[in-house]
Amino acid sequence: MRVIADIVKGAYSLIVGMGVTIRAFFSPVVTCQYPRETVNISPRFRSHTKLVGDPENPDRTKCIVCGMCERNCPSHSIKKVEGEKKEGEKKKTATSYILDFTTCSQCGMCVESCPVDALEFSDDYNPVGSKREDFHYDLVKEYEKRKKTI
Amino acid sequence: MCDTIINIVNIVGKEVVRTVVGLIGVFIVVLGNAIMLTWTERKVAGHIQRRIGPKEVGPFGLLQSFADSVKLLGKELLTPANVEKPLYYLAPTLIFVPVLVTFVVIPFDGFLQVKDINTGILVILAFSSLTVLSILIGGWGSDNKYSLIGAVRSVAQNIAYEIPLLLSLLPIIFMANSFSLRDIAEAQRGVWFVVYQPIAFLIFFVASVAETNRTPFDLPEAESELVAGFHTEYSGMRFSLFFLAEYTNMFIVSAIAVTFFLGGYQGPVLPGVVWFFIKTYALVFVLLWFRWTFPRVRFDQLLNFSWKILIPVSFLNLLVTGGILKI
Amino acid sequence: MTGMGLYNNLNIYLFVGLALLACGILGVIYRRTLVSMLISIELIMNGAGLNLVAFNRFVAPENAYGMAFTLFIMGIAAAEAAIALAIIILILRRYRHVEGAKLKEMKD
Amino acid sequence: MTFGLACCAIEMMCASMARFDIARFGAEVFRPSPRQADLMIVSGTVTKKMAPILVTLYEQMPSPKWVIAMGNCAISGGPFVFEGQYNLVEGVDLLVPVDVYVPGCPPRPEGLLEGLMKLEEKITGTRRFPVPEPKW
Amino acid sequence: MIFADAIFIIIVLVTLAGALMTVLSGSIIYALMGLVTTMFGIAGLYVYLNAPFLAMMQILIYVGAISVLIAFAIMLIGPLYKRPKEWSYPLKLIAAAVVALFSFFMFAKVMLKAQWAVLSKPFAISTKDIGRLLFDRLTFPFELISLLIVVAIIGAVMLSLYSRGEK
Amino acid sequence: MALATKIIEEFKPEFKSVDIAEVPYEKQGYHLAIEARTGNLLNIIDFLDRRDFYIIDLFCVDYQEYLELVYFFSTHRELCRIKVTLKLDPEKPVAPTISNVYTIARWYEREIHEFFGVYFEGHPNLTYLFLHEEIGHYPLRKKHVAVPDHDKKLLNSFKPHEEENSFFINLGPQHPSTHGVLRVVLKMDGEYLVSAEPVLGYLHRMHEKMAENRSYMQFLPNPARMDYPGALLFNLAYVEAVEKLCGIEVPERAKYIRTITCELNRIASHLLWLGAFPADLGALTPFMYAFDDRENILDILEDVTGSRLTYCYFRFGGLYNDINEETFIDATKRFIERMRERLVMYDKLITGNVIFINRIKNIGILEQGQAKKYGFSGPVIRSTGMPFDMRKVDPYAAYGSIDFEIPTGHIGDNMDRYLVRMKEIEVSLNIIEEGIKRLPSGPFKTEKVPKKLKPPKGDIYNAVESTRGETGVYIVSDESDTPYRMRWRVPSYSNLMTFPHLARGVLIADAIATLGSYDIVVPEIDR
Repeated sequence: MRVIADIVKGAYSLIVGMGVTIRAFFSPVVTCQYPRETVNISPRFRSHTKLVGDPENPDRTKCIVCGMCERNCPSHSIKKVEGEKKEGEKKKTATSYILDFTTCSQCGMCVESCPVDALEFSDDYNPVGSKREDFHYDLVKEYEKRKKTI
Repeated sequence: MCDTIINIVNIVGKEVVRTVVGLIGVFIVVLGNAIMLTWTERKVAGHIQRRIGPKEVGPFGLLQSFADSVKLLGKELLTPANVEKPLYYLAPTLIFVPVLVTFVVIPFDGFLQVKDINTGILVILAFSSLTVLSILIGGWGSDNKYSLIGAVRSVAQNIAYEIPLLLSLLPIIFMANSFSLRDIAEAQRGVWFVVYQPIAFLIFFVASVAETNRTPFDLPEAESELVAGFHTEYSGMRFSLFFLAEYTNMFIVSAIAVTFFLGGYQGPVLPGVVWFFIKTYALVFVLLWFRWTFPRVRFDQLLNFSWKILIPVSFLNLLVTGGILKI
Repeated sequence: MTGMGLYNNLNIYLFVGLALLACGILGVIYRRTLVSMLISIELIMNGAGLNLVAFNRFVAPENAYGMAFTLFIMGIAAAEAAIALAIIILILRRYRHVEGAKLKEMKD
Repeated sequence: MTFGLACCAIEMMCASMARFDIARFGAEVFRPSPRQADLMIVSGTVTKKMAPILVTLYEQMPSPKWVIAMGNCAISGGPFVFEGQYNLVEGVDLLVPVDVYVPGCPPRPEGLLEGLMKLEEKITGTRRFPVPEPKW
Repeated sequence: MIFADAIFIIIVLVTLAGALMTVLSGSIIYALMGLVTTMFGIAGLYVYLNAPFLAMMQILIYVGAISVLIAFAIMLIGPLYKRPKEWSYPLKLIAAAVVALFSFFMFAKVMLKAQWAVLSKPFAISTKDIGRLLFDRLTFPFELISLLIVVAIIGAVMLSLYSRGEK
Repeated sequence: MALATKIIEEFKPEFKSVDIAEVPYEKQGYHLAIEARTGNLLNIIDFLDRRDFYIIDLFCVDYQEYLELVYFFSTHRELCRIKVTLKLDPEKPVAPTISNVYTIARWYEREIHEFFGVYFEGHPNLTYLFLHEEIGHYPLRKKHVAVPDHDKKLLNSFKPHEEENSFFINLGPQHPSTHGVLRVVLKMDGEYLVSAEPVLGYLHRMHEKMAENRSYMQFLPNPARMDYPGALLFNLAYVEAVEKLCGIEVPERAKYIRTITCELNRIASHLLWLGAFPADLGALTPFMYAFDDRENILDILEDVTGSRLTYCYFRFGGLYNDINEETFIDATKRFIERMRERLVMYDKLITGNVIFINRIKNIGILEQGQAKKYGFSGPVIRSTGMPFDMRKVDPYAAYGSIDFEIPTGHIGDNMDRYLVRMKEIEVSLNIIEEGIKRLPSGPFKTEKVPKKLKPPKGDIYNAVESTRGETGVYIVSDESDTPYRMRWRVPSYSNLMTFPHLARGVLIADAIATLGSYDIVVPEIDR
């Protein structure tokens, strides 16, 4: 008798499980069809960094080439932060700022350590490329490109 | 044009022409069914898991499986170094024989049947055992431990489940008094046999799930244990033949279940062939539904279930049916 | 366009059956492992069955005794295979091999 | 074919899950056997101990075959590269030819999808899918 | 009917080839494949002998049951990674061949000598007739066979239980 | 600290010549320090074994003039961490093995052997566990020490030699069920396993070596990569250790936010496991459902931390940034509600399923007594009925002020491990609810953290309850801005090492179910 009861109980549990899946079958999908629509990405999302423009002088970024980020980066992704002092300005202006995104771990150490808040995370959440070198961003050039589009 | 055709028909004989045409039809049905079923499976899986499934290739992703099969055809035919070549090559071909043969006797309609053999069900049962054999030699020939274990499991499983499968069909044969599938379908003009034989139907269905190696009985290709089971070493075209056979087998067992228990092509209003396909695909859907709901049983549980529950119950069922019919 | 009607010739069936018998004998003597000996025995049995059916067809077509006996042969073959395989596996567990020639202990 | 190695493997799974549903492109069938695979997604750090296995698996795949390096570790060793490191392969492209790179640590599932599209673009020469609008 | 003849000849050849493969092949799994081929050939011959039921039973029992059983035994026997190779002394092969050929020719002689009363009556025995015969006239042997099979099953189970206990 | 004093009292008469010192627990994270010598080490170990101490960790520190083996012990009933040290000659480091007392030491000693070149006398199988064949030196030694030739033979030495009547299967490193790159060499007899031997190191990313090359700040992203499903918890272990080492105070609000986010992360991790475990058993759909739920948590956490998986959120003295009060709390509350409904659904779909029950019930039984020998922790130990949870034993963050129950199992089989985890999700939901209710306002970060951390000389052990068990970090500081030595005690390591014991003589399918029930994360083991 117990065997039969077990079988019936087992079969019932299977049917309950099937009920769950069939209900899911008829409930709406949760998929976000990526290239056609995108998920709401939090504004805090960390991608690679970008340089923020100086609100007073849109030609230059806020970066003063202090090298804090370069020193603080855990994996030495930030290279060649160079700048020059332009006429009539107190601080240095960055001329090159190379970020090797392929070693970055998106920890935010550079953003945190920047004394003038010149760094920000960009919104580039889906970068792809066919070369490694695609991701050695020169943030200064990126900024200039962005500036043109605005 | 017409004359030549009639001439040819007369020369070769009507039966031969019917068979040839039927075989071509079967081939088309097999391919179409497999393509359709892969698409259905993915779509059903998707919706059960609350996602969309194939969508981007063709309307509703309908061309997805087609694209996949074209891709499979284009793949390099790799032959691993250590395989036993004759067996390795033979297995995918062999698995296709029963698939084609069994289609010959399935009555899609009162008329649409390649050939009505009066030992029809025996043909199906006899040839379906070839599937095991080809899995066996495929697994043995691949020289891969996972394949071998998968093959051994498959054989044990098939031995165990062939018996309840047969035993659950016997009462129907008693009741219809024929081996011919068409006679059996015709015998259900009034009431479907599933009404008289619900237990036999359940047993048949469970056993056929096991015979087709579907979840929860998909031990021969248990992914988490055996990588891909017996077809681990197969690639490209050869793999696709295994794949095709699996989906066609699903269709076949559903078709047999429909013919034996669910009234075959009988049904109101719509033509028989439509009813047949509706019923069959409904059963296939249940198979898919199983797959995406249940975990896999363990090997010894699988065998125990067959030997300790299915076989005694089906024997009992057979006995009772015989008793009622004759006394 | 009539062919030779080879399939209506009793002797051909008998020859095939005989060939199976010979092959079976060859196999039983020549093969090394017990399983392949079993396979060879199956061949012999099939030869016999073929003969029976052939005689039934050509010599006594009015009843089905030959066929019935072939069915009996199949039943016996199945039983024999089951028992033989069980024994073979037993031998395997005991002696760790299944080679007929090496089973000296049985003779003693 | 999956080659989930580390953190990125989870994001790779995410890509195939309900939210992002890689199946829409017909790419949900993660085959466990290399013989039936077309694409190897190397997601995660490749160590020197793993390298020979990776190469073997790549060689077992029937051509035509492609490789996506997913995540910074697979591209260049990522944040784990330091002076005197003894156990990393600095970039999977040193072992097998890589077709598409998806950087990030880990990349979002969108990145992987974008990588697939990039791969398709590379194979067929055209992009069938719209480019999503930049977000903000 | 040249067509039917051709197929018949093919079937006979397949049967014989299968039989030879069974006994002469190097590996046991090939022997099994040979056996299966032979079974299919014989089933074909049964069809030519107007016994489709027997043909189906032949495939069902020999291919579906016995071969698979043997295959299973092979899997259990060969340590899984090792392929048991079937070799033997050539001398033994010669001896075996002599015995086999001798019996072949002896029986062939007998066979050719005998005059069979071949009747050219139409042969139309249906499945029903076989069933009738089995249950009306041959009930006793039939029951004996069933008993034999039951005994065999019990014996096999006992044997396996015995060996398991020993382990 | 009653136990510590008791131990001292019992210890002194038995070992007259051995130093036993009491240590300020708040500063260093352990209670007692014992300095052993090669001669009396085994006696001390025996002494601790008799008092039901389990081995937390065993590792080595290279102090240049000597090598120091560090054994950490504690009990499951009461927190009493004891550090036993043993100094070795760096030229010829030989130590007695303790693997016949504590089984888990067998693997720890192998690890030490390959990273430091220490030999253990009497070790049954002193072969390499992690490293690959090309390594020519002992990586964690401060000076370059070449590997002698006779040692090189032991590199990757687990290549099974073929034997009659048994055959080997490599489970992994690329196998669908190993969740990563674990390799287990299985010796099979048909469908049954004769033995199983894990081979590690396919994802060895040198975290411990890296720590010696980076400053305390720069190491922050690393713990998240160690255990990616439960990144925040590892992050917390590290951050708290450094805070204790430097004496940095953390504001209350930060503590609560840490607790809440950690619990969210714990649920996410358990959900990942909940998906993967039925997938090991062949059911693929729960995988999708679990990820669907997980995706919700990821959204919440992404909103706070900025990444989806490898969070690097906690900072010394607080957090990276404050939470957005409204959206975060709203979303979390919604999630809790939804999750409770979903748990009912999981019960129907998985827990009640007869196939599932039959697959995992009474399989892979771990007895309570073995906890001492293996030192496993987390849900694995709780499933045996032992309510051992670092959150209760050694409260950190805000766990001390939140009341919660510890779910336990009965017999320690796979089913119990499954149920314990499911229960834990519920408990975590309660903790989050409670935490949100009490969330104080105030600063999220102390201002007094120096830009360059230079902790005082000393060492510290700090443990948290990660999703898989007791996660400890041990730091030796030498007053510079980089740690002198950092050691991670990871739970999966000791959990996994019970697998060879459980896998003996079971079906391969059961072994895989058992492996799945541990919730192994390989990068954590390999580090």
